[in-house]
Amino acid sequence: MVDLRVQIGSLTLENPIMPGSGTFGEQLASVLDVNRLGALVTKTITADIREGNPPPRIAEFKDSVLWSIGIPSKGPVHYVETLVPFYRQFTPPLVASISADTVEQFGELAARISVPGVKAIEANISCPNLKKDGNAFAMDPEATEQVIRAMKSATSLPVWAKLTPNVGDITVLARAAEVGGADALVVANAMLAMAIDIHTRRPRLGRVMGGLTGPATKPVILRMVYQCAHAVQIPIIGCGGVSSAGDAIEYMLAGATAVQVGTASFLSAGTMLKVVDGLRDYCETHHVGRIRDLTKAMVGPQEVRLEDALTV
Amino acid sequence: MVDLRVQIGSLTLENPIMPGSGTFGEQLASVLDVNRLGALVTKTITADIREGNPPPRIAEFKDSVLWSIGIPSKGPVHYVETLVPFYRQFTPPLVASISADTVEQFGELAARISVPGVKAIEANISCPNLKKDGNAFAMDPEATEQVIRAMKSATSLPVWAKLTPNVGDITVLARAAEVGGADALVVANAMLAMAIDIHTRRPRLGRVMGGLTGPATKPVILRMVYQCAHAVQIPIIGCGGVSSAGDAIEYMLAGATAVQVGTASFLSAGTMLKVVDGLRDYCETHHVGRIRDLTKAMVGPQEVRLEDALTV
Amino acid sequence: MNAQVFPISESMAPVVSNDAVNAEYFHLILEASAGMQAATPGQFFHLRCPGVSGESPLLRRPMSVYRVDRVRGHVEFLYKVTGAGTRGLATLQRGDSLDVFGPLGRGFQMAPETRHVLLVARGVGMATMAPLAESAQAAGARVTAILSARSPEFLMSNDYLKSVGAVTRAVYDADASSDMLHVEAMITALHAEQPIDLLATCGSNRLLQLVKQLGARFGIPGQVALEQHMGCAIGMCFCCVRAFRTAEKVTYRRVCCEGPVFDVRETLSW
Amino acid sequence: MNAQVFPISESMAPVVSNDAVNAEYFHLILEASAGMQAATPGQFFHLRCPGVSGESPLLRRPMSVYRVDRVRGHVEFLYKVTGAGTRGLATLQRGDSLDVFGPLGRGFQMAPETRHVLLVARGVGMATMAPLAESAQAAGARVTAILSARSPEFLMSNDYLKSVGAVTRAVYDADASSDMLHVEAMITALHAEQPIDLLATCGSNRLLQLVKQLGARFGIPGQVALEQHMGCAIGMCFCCVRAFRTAEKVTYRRVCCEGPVFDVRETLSW
Ligand SMILES: Cc1cc2nc3c(=O)[nH]c(=O)nc-3n(C[C@H](O)[C@H](O)[C@H](O)COP(=O)(O)OP(=O)(O)OC[C@H]3O[C@@H](n4cnc5c(N)ncnc54)[C@H](O)[C@@H]3O)c2cc1C
Ligand SMILES: Cc1cc2nc3c(=O)[nH]c(=O)nc-3n(C[C@H](O)[C@H](O)[C@H](O)COP(=O)(O)OP(=O)(O)OC[C@H]3O[C@@H](n4cnc5c(N)ncnc54)[C@H](O)[C@@H]3O)c2cc1C
Ligand SMILES: Cc1cc2nc3c(=O)[nH]c(=O)nc-3n(C[C@H](O)[C@H](O)[C@H](O)COP(=O)(O)O)c2cc1C
Ligand SMILES: Cc1cc2nc3c(=O)[nH]c(=O)nc-3n(C[C@H](O)[C@H](O)[C@H](O)COP(=O)(O)O)c2cc1C
Ligand code: FES
Ligand code: FES
Repeated sequence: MVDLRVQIGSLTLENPIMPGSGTFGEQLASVLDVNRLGALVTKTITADIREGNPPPRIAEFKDSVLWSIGIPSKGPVHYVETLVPFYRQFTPPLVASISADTVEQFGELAARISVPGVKAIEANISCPNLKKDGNAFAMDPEATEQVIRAMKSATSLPVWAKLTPNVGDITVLARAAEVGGADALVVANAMLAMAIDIHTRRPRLGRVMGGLTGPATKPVILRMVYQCAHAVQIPIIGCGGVSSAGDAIEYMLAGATAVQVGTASFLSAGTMLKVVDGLRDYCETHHVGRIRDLTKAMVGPQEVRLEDALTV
Repeated sequence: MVDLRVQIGSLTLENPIMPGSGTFGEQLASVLDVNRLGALVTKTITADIREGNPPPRIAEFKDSVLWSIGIPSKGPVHYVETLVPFYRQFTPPLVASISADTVEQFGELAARISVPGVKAIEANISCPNLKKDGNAFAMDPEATEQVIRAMKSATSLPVWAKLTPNVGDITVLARAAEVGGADALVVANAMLAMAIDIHTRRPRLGRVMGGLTGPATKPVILRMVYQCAHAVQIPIIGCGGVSSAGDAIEYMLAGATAVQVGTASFLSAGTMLKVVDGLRDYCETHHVGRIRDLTKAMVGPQEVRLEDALTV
Repeated sequence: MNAQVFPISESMAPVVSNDAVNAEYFHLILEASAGMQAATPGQFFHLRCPGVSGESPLLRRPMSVYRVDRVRGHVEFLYKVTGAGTRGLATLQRGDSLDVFGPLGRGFQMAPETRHVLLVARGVGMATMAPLAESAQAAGARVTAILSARSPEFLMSNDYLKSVGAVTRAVYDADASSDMLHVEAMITALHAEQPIDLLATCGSNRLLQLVKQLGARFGIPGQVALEQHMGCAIGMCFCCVRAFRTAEKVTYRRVCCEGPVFDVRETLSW
Repeated sequence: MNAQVFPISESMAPVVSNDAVNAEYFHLILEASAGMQAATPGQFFHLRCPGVSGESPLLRRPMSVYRVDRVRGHVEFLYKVTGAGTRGLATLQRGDSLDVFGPLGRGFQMAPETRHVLLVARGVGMATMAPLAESAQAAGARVTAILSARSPEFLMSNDYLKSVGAVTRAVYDADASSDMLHVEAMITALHAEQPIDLLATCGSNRLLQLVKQLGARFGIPGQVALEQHMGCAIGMCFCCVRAFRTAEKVTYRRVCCEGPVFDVRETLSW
């Protein structure tokens, strides 16, 4: 029997697989047994009610998808009164994702949704910081640290910082979140991208730029997970382009403790369960008793250095 | 007759298509008529002689390729005495790409290769700055500006700054290069990425991390070209994932004046010529007399804003 | 481990046939599980389209149920070849299997006392409403269908609609009979003949506007099946929204789960 | 516009046949242009492999020429199915076309006065050397080939080599005849019988080491065909390097253009 459990700070997950925020919903319970997931991460909410971005909201590429959804949000009251009770019927821990326009509002919203039933809060800091020229919080180490600190002092729940990949050196942001008190990092959100229809000459998204997700992003995000795993002590949740158990294992070897699945659930709703099954198979085949032993278990390259070659 | 000529500063190119540095060589003259290209950009050289990175140097994905080549370099003497004379038989302007470990060395190398036959110098600043913790020059606006300034004062040739996509806000770097005196920007180099073989648990590249290139990178780099085109006045050369005329046009609509083709030339050696032909066809079909009119010609999104919808 | 039954499922459905109907349209018949056969009129499936020469599309493609044949255990689709996905669909042959996800969405809502249903559609839009014709007929309602097309060779589903007992009227661009004023006059006359108590439309913005007007004028409910590009098709990704007008405000709704069939009164034109 | 002729070209070559040789290997025969037929022994082509169920590989795959049949105008390949690319190749059928790029690389170099060529290879390695057997024979040299394999059913090219006049000797793991000491003794005996003046090998690091030793001992040139993962296959990308020892230093060389055939003395083992 393979032990699939992993530990994200104080939270024990039955297995390392969970949905990425915004790619999961109550509806999935009509399709599969959500109790088999490691955690349930809900769509980001904001304190205010929002409609989200104008369509078109999606453009498709060969191996990735470009989205401009924005954050359609029904606000914290709906979350606490409708969603939290709904998810109480399931066993995996519920992780709420929140976003806000200012550091203070992140703290306030974290406090408002810290209700029984919510087991951790993920901070979606990839949104614009209205007090700082609208640059994303997650592109700015100072703002990242402040947001996490504000949330940590507003709630006793674990706080996960979801970083953006649209940065230079991601370890700077990872460390800022750790210093701010984050219990875990989610690495990472979608990559800022765009596309133009050459016949109409219009952008293919209503808001011109959007977030790129899906398999093609994996090599870049994997590199970021690897870098972060060498920069911080807190657990890392890999997120970007996972669609098979092999992808999840790659993330774990690079340093992730758990893994989120996004776009792949849209291509096949059962992806997450297939990944869980595949993890078990891999562990059995490779005689891995505890999946947590895969975290950061990459070994060095089999290099043919010229220097070494000399001695052959 | 479509006018395919474009202007990169003082340099007129017969058409906007040229190879990305490191994806072209003398060998291509054995396969196709290189005189039909807009410019000839050679592999980056350094002042010293280098062997490059240990193998494995390549890993393949569905829609992109990961490379760890390093900069195998035969140095400036070989460049000036062998390559420059070789390329003199061809009509398109020769663009030399250089790299160095320090700001000063960038200037010195630029001076050494400013010989008749070289028409512009591309600064590959995606390499580590040895005087600044080994972070890439192109991740640091100050270093970017200094490199370009050093080169500009060392040579009278046009200097193109090739930016790295591994940054947060690319416009900061674009402006730094412009302030430093760059005559054009190349946006952008490869994306830092990695991959792990889950069976051996080893990285798939000898140097663990490498540069991701190919079609899958296009939406991200296109977004960067668009951002840069709104941030600087100098011409932009788009580079990333171009494999068809449609891709090149997308880059031009986003703000590029010319376009570099890399990986796609490996998949089919004749790609660049196919792109040139396709540009001509597009212009004929869409009644574009001068291809330069496509630069930055993207029109706004056909938004269905909720506010507007109210008035319907 | 658990005997839970899920209303929506992903399954591999064997292809019974996949024949070209004309130069642009194909008729696909799949062997269907009981779950698939539970599809109601206006619902759709999300299809993983096979690739053609390596251009296998990443996203699934939404496709309305054209017919549920509960006798043979089939679900049928009628589709137009437009891009990579539908080109891939067109390569399917008897013996292949298609990965289908569904049934999905909120279909047409017909009150039990409905006596006369009018369907008005253009092109492949009729595919979406064909099951409504069949079920309305089965529920004892009269069904009249106005089919609008460029010219007679592009007429869709006429025979099938007749076979389920609908009275069909074709209108064409070629002879200007598809003109809105003419269609309006037809509907008005039909309503005079026997009061229409459900108007349903699909596939044309101009027909939608007409149905909206006439619905308001005669005080009868109108429903429209809308389309939008989709990601998840089950309401999770919010990419399939269109703008709607409610009593209080203008708001986005998800076509995949709040629709694809909507009350015409709340639709906006665009 | 211009009448330039390029020595390397990309062309669509019609498939004449593509038959399984055993459980792992296929023999592909293509109709070849004059340019393709100009391939010399040891050269290779870079093949765009078709996709299987949407997994069409992005990069091309290098494949040695197994035979140039100038009478029929064919170029032939012998390949082992290992991954996505070769799985795709295996789906090719007569009537299909394959996008081939080449001929590429620096092949075997045989001095005109060569009288006795010894080929020693394992598995599909012999595919690469088959053309050398044919051309050495045609140039009047005697050709002896030692084929190493797991067991008789995995023996490759034996008949073909015989047909071009080579004397073949098979050695197997199954009966331990492929043991290096045994192979060494065989080569020593062959050399005693008629001096070998060219040793060529491919496909096994242990055979390479043996050829290297014997070449040094007998003072005869040895050549080896090496493999490495490739990008461009024409020397531009520098991804296909292996480490070599020259008089002065250890250096990387590109397998695609400085090889794939190298002097064994400069090779390193790894
Ligand atoms: C609920 C619903 C029911 C539908 N029923 C039918 C039907 O019964 N018969 C039929 O022929 N067509 C129907 N369509 C339209 C059908 O989904 C599109 O024609 C199809 O997705 C086109 O895919 P493609 O790859 O061939 O074209 P492409 O244009 O290459 O598609 C590119 C992308 O745009 C999306 N797309 C393009 N057109 C549409 C569209 N009209 N609606 C939604 N997404 C689109 C595709 O799904 C894909 O993601 C329906 C659409 C919806 C939303
Ligand atoms: C010059 C040369 C000549 C060759 N001649 C033959 C031949 O005649 N017959 C034959 O069966 N094989 C030959 N090979 C090996 C052949 O290229 C590989 O078996 C093939 O590329 C595997 O591709 P794949 O997609 O099936 O396997 P995968 O393992 O899925 O390939 C993944 C990637 O690794 C590369 N790769 C894997 N193995 C090799 C290898 N051994 N050499 C180079 N690249 C590799 C592939 O090209 C691809 O990019 C030759 C290789 C070289 C370099
Ligand atoms: C439709 C969609 C909506 C998303 N919404 C959110 C969101 O509300 N909050 C958030 O933090 N991430 C959001 N994401 C990002 C995902 O959680 C995830 O980071 C991203 O999709 C990358 O993973 P993937 O490649 O597996 O899809 C969204 C992604 C998609 C595709
Ligand atoms: C094999 C290889 C070698 C490269 N070498 C260099 C180099 O020496 N200097 C440089 O500036 N860019 C180099 N690049 C980056 C390319 O010029 C180009 O920026 C990148 O490949 C993205 O374009 P593409 O997606 O069209 O390949 C190299 C790329 C590849 C694939
Ligand atoms: S398609 Fe995902 S919400 Fe409708
Ligand atoms: S494969 Fe590109 S240099 Fe050899």
